Amino acid sequence: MTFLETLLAHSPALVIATPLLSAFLVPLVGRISPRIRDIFALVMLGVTGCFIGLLASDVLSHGSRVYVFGAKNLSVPLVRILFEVDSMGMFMAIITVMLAGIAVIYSWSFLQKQDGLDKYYTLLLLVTTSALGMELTGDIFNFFVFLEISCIASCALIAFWVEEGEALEAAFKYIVVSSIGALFVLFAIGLLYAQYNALNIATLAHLLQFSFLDKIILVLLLVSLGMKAGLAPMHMWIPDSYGRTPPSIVLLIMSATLASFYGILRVIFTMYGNVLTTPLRFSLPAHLIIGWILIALAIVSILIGVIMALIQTDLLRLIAYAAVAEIGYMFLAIGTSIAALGTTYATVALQGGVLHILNDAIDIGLLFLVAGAIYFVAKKRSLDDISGLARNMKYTTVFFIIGLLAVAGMPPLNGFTSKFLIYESVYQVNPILSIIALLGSILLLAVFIKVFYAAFLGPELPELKDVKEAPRSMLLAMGFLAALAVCIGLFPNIFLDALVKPAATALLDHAQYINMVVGGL
Amino acid sequence: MIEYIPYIGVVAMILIGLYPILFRRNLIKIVIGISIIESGVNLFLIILGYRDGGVAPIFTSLPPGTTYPEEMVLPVPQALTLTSIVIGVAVLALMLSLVMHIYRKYGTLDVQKIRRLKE
Amino acid sequence: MSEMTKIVKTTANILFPFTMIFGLYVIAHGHLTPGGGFQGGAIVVSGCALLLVAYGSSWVFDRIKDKRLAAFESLGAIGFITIAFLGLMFSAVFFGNFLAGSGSLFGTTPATGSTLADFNTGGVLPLMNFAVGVKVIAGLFVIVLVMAYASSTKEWG
Amino acid sequence: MGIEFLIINTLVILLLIIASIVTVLLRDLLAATVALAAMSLLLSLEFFLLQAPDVAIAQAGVGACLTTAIIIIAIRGTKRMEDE
Amino acid sequence: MFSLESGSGFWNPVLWVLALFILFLLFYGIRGFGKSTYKKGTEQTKVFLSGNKETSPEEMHVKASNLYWGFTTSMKSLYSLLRKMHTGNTSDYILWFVVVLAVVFLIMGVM
Amino acid sequence: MEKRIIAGALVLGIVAVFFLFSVLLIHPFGDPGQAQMDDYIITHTQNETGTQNGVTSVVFDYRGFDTLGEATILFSAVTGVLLIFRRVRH
Repeated sequence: MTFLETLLAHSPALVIATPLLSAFLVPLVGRISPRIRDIFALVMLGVTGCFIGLLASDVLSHGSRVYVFGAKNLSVPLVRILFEVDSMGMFMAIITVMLAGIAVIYSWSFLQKQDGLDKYYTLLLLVTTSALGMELTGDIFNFFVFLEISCIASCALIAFWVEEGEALEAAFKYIVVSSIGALFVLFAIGLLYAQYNALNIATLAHLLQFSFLDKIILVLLLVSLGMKAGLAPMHMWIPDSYGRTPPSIVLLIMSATLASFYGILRVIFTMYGNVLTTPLRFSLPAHLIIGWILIALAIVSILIGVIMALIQTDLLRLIAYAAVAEIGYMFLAIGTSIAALGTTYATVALQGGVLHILNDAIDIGLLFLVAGAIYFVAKKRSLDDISGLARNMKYTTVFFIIGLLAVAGMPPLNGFTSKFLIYESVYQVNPILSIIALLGSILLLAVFIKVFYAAFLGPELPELKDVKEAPRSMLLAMGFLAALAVCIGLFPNIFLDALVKPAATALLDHAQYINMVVGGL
Repeated sequence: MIEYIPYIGVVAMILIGLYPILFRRNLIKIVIGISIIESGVNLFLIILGYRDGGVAPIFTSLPPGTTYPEEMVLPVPQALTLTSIVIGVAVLALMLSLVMHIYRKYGTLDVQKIRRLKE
Repeated sequence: MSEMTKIVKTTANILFPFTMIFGLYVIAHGHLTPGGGFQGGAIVVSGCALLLVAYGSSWVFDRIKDKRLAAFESLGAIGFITIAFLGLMFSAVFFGNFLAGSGSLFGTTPATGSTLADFNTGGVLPLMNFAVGVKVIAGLFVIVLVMAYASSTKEWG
Repeated sequence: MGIEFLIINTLVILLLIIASIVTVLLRDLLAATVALAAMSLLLSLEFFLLQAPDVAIAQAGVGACLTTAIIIIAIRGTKRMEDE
Repeated sequence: MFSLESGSGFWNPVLWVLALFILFLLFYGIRGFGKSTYKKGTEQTKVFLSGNKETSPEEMHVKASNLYWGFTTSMKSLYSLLRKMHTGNTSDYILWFVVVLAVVFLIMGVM
Repeated sequence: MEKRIIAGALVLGIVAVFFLFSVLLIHPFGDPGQAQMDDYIITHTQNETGTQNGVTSVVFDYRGFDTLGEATILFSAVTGVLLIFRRVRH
């Protein structure tokens, strides 16, 4: 076996172990020199990205993989922890590591003169590790452990600006909300264990019956993870915590949020995949009810997100409400795809939803970075106090226009491609839904036009006369996301064929996921 | 019915823990409530693993004449509970240090007054 | 906190070594008797908390640097993950128990059934117990220490 | 299942519930913390009854000792009474 | 080639961008017919506010919270409801969680 | 305020009813039914891991990765507390 083959064989473990080990090493490296530590964090993330790329190319060409911790092969019964790597997990892992890398580059300038940066980089790597673990693991208790890591590490990061009382308040709210959600997840795991004496997701999926107890478990998992993903009306922690942290941290919390969303996808499509068509009362199939519950919550999310965003004056908080609306679009897509399970447009809706995960990460991330740049140069949070920034910040303005159009779903940028798929498929289920979705998009455009007008256009205020363009590393981070937004907008089919379609297929094909483990015994 | 009393105790503990979180106004009371829910869930996991008349899964203290695995309690829930206990203390420490800081900044522990972030 | 009386200090002085030894025993015998790295670590930290109560947090804070404790905690975590990597090197699986049954250090395989305790068993498990023990002692103690010091001084925040 | 075991078990769980109710209802936070420690010790006893000595040691060490210590430290850093 | 199929329609960004580019060229051409007497730095380029004096930037600045005034006032009832919902109280966040849990429990339990 | 308490009590009651129903459907206390995973661990812990303590063998060997996660949780909590209290002695 060559070195590369060995590396490939162990890459699922290395994807987790590399950022984890570097998180443990960062405090020691930081004693040498801060500059080396900054580069070390980026390099280790790059190495992780290489492992993910290696693994992704293998998974996409040769199919899903199972990695057992502590033994060479699977054994009956499954006592060990497995990683089950499929295209969907790889898709999420790529997004996570991309966001983390951009956050590191951005924070080089953004947090230059602050103290506590050793701990900041440690926690940054830990959040990345936890999101990667949630996305790759095949064991439900292991999922819970990584969920808790992401809760604790992101809570500590939210409190990064400790001298502001609001940051502490946001962190406290976040940890209360997420630890209660995690406790209910643990309760659901206990119920699963009591019934089936297994913790492996594939084994559980194989054994699941959809009895009354299974319904309770499904609701517990769905609502707890939904709260962690920011589904309305449990979204209120999102504006609080997103609005009060450095924007580079928002990218990381966003990757943890998206990982929770991925958990919901995993639970519904894989764990309950076998039993989704069970007829319930009035001979309605189960997937119809689950799907419509999700659609209802998604519509609430979209409307609350855009309507509340319209009256915000704090720029970061405003974008956070827009993020709630974007999460609503993702839930709308997967709700549609569950409600219409088995039809062709269900597949299209799922593809739209999966592509929207990537687009949401890019667009909202870009807007947060731009807002951070504005905060960096003007030192003001409120939109009322800033005006006419376009005169001095050319590049930032261009990036903001790209982010604005993308998040509002304007062609030809990336937001439109996924929203197009969502509108078209949702229309087949119920035209009213697609009208509401379009209305949400239009309101989002109105919201960001307001921001654009207030911050970039208008007269030049005297105290903002000598603002300068944001530093180079921040521009680099924003430019990367903006370029990606344009690329996906212009060539959506390349990304769709290479990444999104395999991911959607992997989600829908639960039989293959189960067979990888249960059939291999 | 008497076989289900431990489970009912678990549900009672979860609900008792939810009460201060929803209706009490002191932050430390909220933290204590989370700690009680945590204890309830831990108890639930251990109850799931108990086997009638079983002994602990430790071979050095095995009473002579026991047949295993039928007379040993299940080890996996105990391992899960160990993990869960450590998670509990980590979350608790972080929450309480936030509470101490919040008291410095806001001068109060009333959850109704700690809401500069709203709407 | 105000100075404690001599009785408290003497009691703490006497109790501290015993808790220490009991905790270390629980860590070392984790693979034989009830206990392990976490439990033993928690017991040791309880003893240290006793010291904190008796002598006041600033007394302890002057003698033990929190940075050094945090470095110890990092080292414990690195040790744990290194053992996992060693499993990858020697038995070609991450988290492989490469010492179990090898006959060398901790490599004796016990007879099945109710047997007497043989300390030399367990493969890498005693090493992992030790790493986790170091980690838990340093980690929990630094939490208690920093919080206690912060609650007794007024100069921060 | 032995009837004595069931009775003792039920009794401990009843005490556990009572201890948690007392914890929740007490207005003095220091007293509530002591009640929480008592609940933790009862929980540890219950774990021991359910043949989980490992978890019982961990719960006694972490739950009854460290958690109490941390909460008392936090109360000392803030204030003691819960007022309306 | 570069189009996105949705089953009931398609979307081709490259075609769309090409169309935009052609339109841009068209308008650029039309722009060329404009006045040739325009000169920089003369009276022509000064701000003209119907004969009123130009005010200072602070007075001219339309604050962001005043934008969409009409929309927010006409939807006042909706906004007061939503403001009441976002209390910022941690207990209420958990209350919403329990409410959603109970509602979804009821729906799934009845079904 | 009154309305909030009534609503809270109502939803707590609904959740309580569903929780009670669900736990009554689990196997009775003390009889886990079939337990292949745990039986396998109990029978094989001595010759596979060389450990006398079944729980330790699960914690560090069979589910060792969880323990790594747990150690990471403690690490991140310590880092978080130090980050929050970073101004204590500066």
